[in-house]
Amino acid sequence: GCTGTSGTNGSGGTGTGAANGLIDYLDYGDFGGGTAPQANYNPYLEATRLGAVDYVFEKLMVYDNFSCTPKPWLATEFSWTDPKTLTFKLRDGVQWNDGKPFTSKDVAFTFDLLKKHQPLDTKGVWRYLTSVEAPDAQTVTIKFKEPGASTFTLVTDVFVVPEHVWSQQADPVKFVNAQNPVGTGPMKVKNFNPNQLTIERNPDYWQADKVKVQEIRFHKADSGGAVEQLKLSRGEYDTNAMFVPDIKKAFVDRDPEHNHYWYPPGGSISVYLNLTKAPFDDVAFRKALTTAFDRDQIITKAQLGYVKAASQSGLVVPGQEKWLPAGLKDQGRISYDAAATDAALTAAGYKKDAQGKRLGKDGKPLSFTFKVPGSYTDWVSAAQIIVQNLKAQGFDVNLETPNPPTYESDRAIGRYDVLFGVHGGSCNMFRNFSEPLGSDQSAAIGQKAASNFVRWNDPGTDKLLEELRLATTDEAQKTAVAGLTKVMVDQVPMIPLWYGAKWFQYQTDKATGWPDEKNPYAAPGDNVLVLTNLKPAGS
Amino acid sequence: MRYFLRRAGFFLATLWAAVTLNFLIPRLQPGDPAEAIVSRLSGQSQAIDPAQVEAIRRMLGTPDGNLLTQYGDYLAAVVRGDFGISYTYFPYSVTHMIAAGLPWTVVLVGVTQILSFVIGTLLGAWAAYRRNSRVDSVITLGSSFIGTLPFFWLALVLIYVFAITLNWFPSGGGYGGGSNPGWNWLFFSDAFQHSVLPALSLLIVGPIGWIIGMRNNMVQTLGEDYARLARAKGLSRRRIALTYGARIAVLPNVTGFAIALGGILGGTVLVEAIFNYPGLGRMMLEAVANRDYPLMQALFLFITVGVLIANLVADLLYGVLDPRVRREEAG
Amino acid sequence: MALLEVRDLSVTYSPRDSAAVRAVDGVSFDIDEGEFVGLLGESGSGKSTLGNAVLRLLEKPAAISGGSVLFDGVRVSSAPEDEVRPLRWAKISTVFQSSMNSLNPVITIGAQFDDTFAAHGRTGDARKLLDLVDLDPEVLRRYPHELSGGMKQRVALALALALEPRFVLLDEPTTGLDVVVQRNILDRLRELRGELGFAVLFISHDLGTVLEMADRVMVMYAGELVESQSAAAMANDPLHPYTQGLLGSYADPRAAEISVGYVPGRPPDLSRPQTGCRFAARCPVAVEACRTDHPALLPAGDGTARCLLVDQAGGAPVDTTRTSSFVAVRDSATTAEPVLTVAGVVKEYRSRGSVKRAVDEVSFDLVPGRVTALVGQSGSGKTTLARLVTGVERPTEGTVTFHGEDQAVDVGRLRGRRLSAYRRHTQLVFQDPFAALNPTRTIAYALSRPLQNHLGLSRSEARSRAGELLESVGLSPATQYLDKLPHQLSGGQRQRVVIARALAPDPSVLVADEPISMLDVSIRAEILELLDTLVRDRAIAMLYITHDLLSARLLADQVLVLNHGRVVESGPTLTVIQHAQDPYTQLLLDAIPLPPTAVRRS
Amino acid sequence: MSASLPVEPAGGTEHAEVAAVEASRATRLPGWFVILWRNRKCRIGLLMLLGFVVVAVLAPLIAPHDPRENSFTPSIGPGGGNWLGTTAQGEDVFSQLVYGARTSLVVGLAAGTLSTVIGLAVGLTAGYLRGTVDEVLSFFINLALVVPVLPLMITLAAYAPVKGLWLIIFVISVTGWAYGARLKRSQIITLRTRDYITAAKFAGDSTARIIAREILPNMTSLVVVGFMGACLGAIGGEAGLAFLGLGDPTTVSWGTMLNQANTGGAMLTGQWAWLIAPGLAFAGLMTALTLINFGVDALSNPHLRED
Ligand SMILES: Nc1ncnc2c1ncn2[C@@H]1O[C@H](COP(=O)(O)OP(=O)(O)OP(=O)(O)O)[C@@H](O)[C@H]1O
Ligand SMILES: Nc1ncnc2c1ncn2[C@@H]1O[C@H](COP(=O)(O)OP(=O)(O)OP(=O)(O)O)[C@@H](O)[C@H]1O
Ligand SMILES: [Mg+2]
Ligand SMILES: [Mg+2]
Ligand code: NI
Repeated sequence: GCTGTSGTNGSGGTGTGAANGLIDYLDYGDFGGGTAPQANYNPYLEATRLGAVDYVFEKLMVYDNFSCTPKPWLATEFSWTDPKTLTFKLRDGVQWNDGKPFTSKDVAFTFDLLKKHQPLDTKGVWRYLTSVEAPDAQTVTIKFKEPGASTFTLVTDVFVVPEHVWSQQADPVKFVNAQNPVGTGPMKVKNFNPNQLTIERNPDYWQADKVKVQEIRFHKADSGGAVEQLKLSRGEYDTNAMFVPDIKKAFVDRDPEHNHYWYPPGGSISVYLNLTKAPFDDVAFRKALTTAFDRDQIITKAQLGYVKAASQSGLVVPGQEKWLPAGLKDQGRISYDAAATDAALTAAGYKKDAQGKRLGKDGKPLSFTFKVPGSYTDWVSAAQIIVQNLKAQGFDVNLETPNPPTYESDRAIGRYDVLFGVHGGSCNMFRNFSEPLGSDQSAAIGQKAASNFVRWNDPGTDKLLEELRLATTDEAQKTAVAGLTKVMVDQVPMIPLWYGAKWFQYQTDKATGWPDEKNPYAAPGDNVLVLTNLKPAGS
Repeated sequence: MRYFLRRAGFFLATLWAAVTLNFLIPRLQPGDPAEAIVSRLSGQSQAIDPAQVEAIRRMLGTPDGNLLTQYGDYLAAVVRGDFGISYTYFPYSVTHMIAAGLPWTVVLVGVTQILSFVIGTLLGAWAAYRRNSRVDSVITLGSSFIGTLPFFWLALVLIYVFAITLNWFPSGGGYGGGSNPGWNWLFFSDAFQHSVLPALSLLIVGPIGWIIGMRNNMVQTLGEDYARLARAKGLSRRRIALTYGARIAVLPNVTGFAIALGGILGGTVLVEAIFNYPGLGRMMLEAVANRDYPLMQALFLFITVGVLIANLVADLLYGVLDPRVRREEAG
Repeated sequence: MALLEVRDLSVTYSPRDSAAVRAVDGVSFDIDEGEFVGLLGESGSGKSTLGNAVLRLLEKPAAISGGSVLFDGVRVSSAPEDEVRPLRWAKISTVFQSSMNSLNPVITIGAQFDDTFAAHGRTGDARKLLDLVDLDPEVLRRYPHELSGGMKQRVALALALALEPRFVLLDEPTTGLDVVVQRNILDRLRELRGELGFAVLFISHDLGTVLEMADRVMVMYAGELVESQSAAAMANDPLHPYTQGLLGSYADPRAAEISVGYVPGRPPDLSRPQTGCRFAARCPVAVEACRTDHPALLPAGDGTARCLLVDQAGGAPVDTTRTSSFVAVRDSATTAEPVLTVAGVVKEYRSRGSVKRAVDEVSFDLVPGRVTALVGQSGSGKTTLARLVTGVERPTEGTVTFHGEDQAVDVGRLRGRRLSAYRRHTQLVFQDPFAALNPTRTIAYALSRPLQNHLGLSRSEARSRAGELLESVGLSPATQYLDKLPHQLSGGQRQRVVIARALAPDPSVLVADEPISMLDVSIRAEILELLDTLVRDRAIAMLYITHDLLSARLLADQVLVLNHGRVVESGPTLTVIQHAQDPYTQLLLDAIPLPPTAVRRS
Repeated sequence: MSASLPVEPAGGTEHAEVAAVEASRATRLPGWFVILWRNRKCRIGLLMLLGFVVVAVLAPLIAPHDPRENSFTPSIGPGGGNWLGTTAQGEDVFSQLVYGARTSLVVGLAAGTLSTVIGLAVGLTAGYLRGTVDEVLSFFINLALVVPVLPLMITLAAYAPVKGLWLIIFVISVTGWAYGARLKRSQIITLRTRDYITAAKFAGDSTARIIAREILPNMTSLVVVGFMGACLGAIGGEAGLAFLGLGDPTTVSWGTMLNQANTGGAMLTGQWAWLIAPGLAFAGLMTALTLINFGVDALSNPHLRED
């Protein structure tokens, strides 16, 4: 039910939808583009494009980011001719929404566009490719520099644009595509103003029968604001993705039958120890700390119970459980046990003195700082719990709250003792492990590391990563990932605490078929997958 | 003439200082706008994709040359009125963005400031006229309490009461999504409705400064010899209060008002942020948060120039209103 | 029935944070149609307060605490404001003490005339009014700040006459103006009264003016009327000892031998209850009864007086006021060597492109033990010269040479430390004793600074020396003054402190820039006598700056008359005064009020 | 009367001052205090301020819990063990309110002092030395006056490497000194031409001594007025910054409370006490200072004194 001020929106509704068994319209949350959004449907300008792009443009394959399985989309099938050559067969009868046919030339043009205009290549696909060709209208052949299985997700993650439009653009980097953007997707842009973006069903869509929504209205929001939460609780959104404190009271309880939320896990938020410093360079010390943190308290207090404890394996469980090596206890989840930590630390040579101060191996009291970005209030709360936990172990810990850029810069150049880091969570296993652990992602202290902020420098790990990168079979990939999870568990380069949540709230009074814990067919952000699964309520 | 040259000199020097400050601020900061953009996109709980950072860094372009040549280029661009492209709204230009936000701020703050000034001056004059009466106590004590309420808090309370509980007014935004901006009545009435609460929160605390200032000035002028002489001349109390009290007491307030108008943007950041109002104040906050240096620089410059011009106008206005200054300037 | 009848009027100031002051106490008098009455009294005696009470302009914290004011049959003191308003300006108008500030700064002169007419539904011709006071009608279009002080004063006068009132209250309408301008305005006023025939209450502390202008003179002291007589009678036979004291402080500078007197002491504190005669403490002829019995205002001589002695004797008491006399003619030939030589000094100020010559080729010497007076109209360059001599400013041309113990010093080139060292020898006595002392510092502090800095005394030495200095300027016992703050002293006492401070480093040159112009007449002579003694005793060379020829005549050996920066006349004092050549000197002489003794003699 | 008596402000205030100084001699209270105390509004303000100071100083005794203790049921309304309810993190709102008074007072005092000191130093130097020094300093004063304060504050606070209360104090001070400096400069320009200053030069005093002993004591009321204004501005500034999320999140202040109430859904869950209480407390403190300011204004403007 749309109440309050948005009641004035009625003008947009087309009464015809219901007659066709369609949902008239759905109200969605924010559509990006900043607080004063400007029309921008260039799919590659990720920082500033508007949310409609996900519905207007499509990719060769679409990933279900929950279970990390690819689904045929613009391409119906793919095959590896050899480990360095990938061939896609394109779907028949797909049309651009201006009526022109979609062909492999568009795909080849798209990849060439990214090659010519590096700023548009936001996934960095051309790091791995040598060429993209269209031998015939239905086939696309992609050649890799090296065996390309590990970069498959990147290649499929590119929006395909029409050659007949984009080849006319003098500077595609500055092309905002504001007037009737041409794509193959299920929806077309209907109306835009900085407060509301309306997209409507594309009747000529190749799987138009699966699209039951006539219109989607995105509403501009200052996301996270109290007012937005209120609107959500009043039912002004059919779906939204934002942080709501006390979601149960504020949202679910207002209409338990229709109001739901599902917060599937994303990347791991871990304690990063600066491995170049003592005692963090001591694996026994790190292992001892894995039981030191009260993850449950962090989750209930700092994270309001919205998240799950993270596995020490570095994988996101249960979504990625198929990658877990067999026999890992409790899927790698570690519970809080201060006594065990105390014992392990003492055993490792870190004794407590008479005052209860934890001493280093050199006999001096151990003291260090914990940095957390001051404006991430939930992280600050979590950090406060962690600091308490560490103090309970006799460490002298000092909490610092720099601003996010300073925090990031300190983390990148290694100017810290202990802090939080985020890693993993994507469907690209190579990225998940190489970014936090690869020695090529590291740098000397004082230099900016790309993503290996803990400065894990281990030939064994690098070897496993190389295997994973070049693996051509699922089996080989799994073996490599299993090796890497072992590194995580045995050598503890970092200590994962919880999974960042993907916020997702929805209402079932107009539409059903949203993904949820019981039917996790997609992650909340997999927009087209969700759209093609929606059905009018009561049908 | 000398006076004029001095003013002009000060104007240019300040402008230059502001421009230079603008140039320096981004270069003194740690962190990289591209990273800021990506971490904002992915959220604090997602890992950052280095490839994406790289692409965005390419998109924004990195200034080249040493600091001095960069400075030269920057100055030249500013002189041309070219403030570059906003990072937050790439590829839209900063000028485009400011043009989009300007009318909102000017109308909202302009109207409320003018109303505040008029109301405040009238109440202050009334309090001084009825000095030490109950009216005076009510006005001064009342305003000194209301005036100290933090207006961002007032704004929240207004939202809570009028938007959330009573649902009389929209809780934020410049207009509803259903009306497209344009010269049509639907849009204007919609925009008006949306501006009621922000305007109210500015209007509740706005007049206080003027009330106190006006009252104190007028108490003073009414104690001057010319006011006494006016009494001796048998002028009515009202007439004395107007031409001998208020007329002179309002002068410092008028200058203050011109300057307040110049600072129009500075003051609205909070209100615009709370009401999600599509003006320049909110844009400023966003630019700072996103490290959108081009936008931030331009807004900063814009505000400073606004204040400077306001100062100039205030000076000129003072000359027009107060004959005592006129002669000194003429020389 | 008199036009104005004041009966037993009392006015009390009751400020929130100090004791109540009964500024006007039981005052009664009448003014008849067309009569010109003067009101004399020293500063703080309640003249303005009385004037405001008559006009009913008292404002908080002042209020009429007793008695009544009847004007033309209307009880002004208690009638509702609406009944008083029609009287205002149409019948009673006024010119304030500070007419500099009594014009609305933001409307034109014309508009101020207009709103006066409008308030009473009358029409009038402002041009004619301006013509009355010799102003160009063009003035109507100007704003107050575009007029000089004298012009503003004339506008105020014209404004007061706008509705042809029957009574005009003038509260020191010419204070702060140059003597020449002052003269001008008063002459005009006298003529106007002849033409228009309004009654006047003329408040002033300038005895000469009052005696000359008024038909009848009243004298106020400490909130009370102490004497009221016709002007002529008062000039010849002042009844009250206080009036006598005032009269004694005037003399004709042209006389071969002159003497002036003064009334020492300060008026009583009106916030305390008074017993006996209020003047008793300062009265040279007081008897025991004066301290206990409060005298009433009783008929005496030509009018009334409030003095037990007058009452008892039935006439004026003997003139026993202390006097001091000066030998008017001294040798013009100087024997001593000059200590300071000013040779061909020029000072130019540049502003907005034009050059103003404030001092133009002035030369003179200062000799130990001698006083050189510098006389001239406002703006003639007196202060500028003082600043040149003391090294505050540098001359544009010419030199100021100080002949120190061992070598001659070019004052114009001194800077920093050496300038400070020079000031050990050259000190300045300031014009305004109220501004020259820091309100936040004790007298001991003010005096010990030069002692510590210039003579290198220790703190305690400086303090005892400061005590001696105070004694030497007649403030004894010194311990009573050392720890006081300036506001606890009277104007005369402050000026003594300022002089003591100037004497502290034992200077050989003393520059005094109009040191008595801010003081009441009754203490001027006292300060002059002090300066005279000090200069002669300590062999100081003094440059005495004044626009008052009488004081120059009393104090100085030499006179320089300055006009537009140039010396127009110079020589031994009496010679210059008696044989004034320059028209400006003559103007200055004419501007001196006719001395009462002269009136008496004629 | 001893030389240690409190100094008197300049010029016009002289006469009522005398009386107050005299009255103070009897009561052994400083003269300015007597003047302030006699003003009814100011007296109320002083008492209110005293209340806040007591609360701030005795915070550990008054507050029932540690302000950061988060062991309570989150997001509950007033009642029971938590008089004003709890935050979304399960902290006691009342305890935070009590400790918040500390922050506000510390910020007000520290930033007020700092910006007064900066303003005084710059204003004094510019006003006394004149010439080139004055031109340069005046330029900076005027520059600082036209630079938009709030945006500058936001920028500085947002980009400072480490957040903390002292940073906020610093930011508020460096953005807020100019107005006071300008006033002080113009007052010193009128003071420095006073005869008694010339007299001090004739007495051979050094420039530094003249400024410290002759001029400064005559500027007390301006300095006090400026200080009060700066305190007000600083407390408001801290609250505003904290509200925008630019404050130090580990400090408990009314601004951070409002910020957290806003983001923590106080309106959503109807926890009005969490939202209203910090605002009212803030307004109370500001009112106290404003009321005192009425009295301080009267110190320097005798026309306002008869109220
Ligand atoms: N606002 C006031 N509060 C308290 N006492 C006051 C006030 N104004 C004046 N007085 C006192 O009233 C007395 C008379 O003052 P008034 O101004 O009438 O004197 P005056 O004779 O006009 O002096 P002057 O020649 O200096 O003008 C003085 O002793 C003064 O101290
Ligand atoms: N600093 C200055 N700049 C420009 N002109 C000045 C300056 N000081 C003095 N003058 C001008 O020099 C002339 C002489 O001034 P000065 O103060 O010496 O006169 P004065 O004889 O002391 O007058 P008064 O009797 O009013 O004190 C005046 O016309 C004045 O305007
Ligand atoms: Mg007077
Ligand atoms: Mg002079
Ligand atoms: Ni005093």
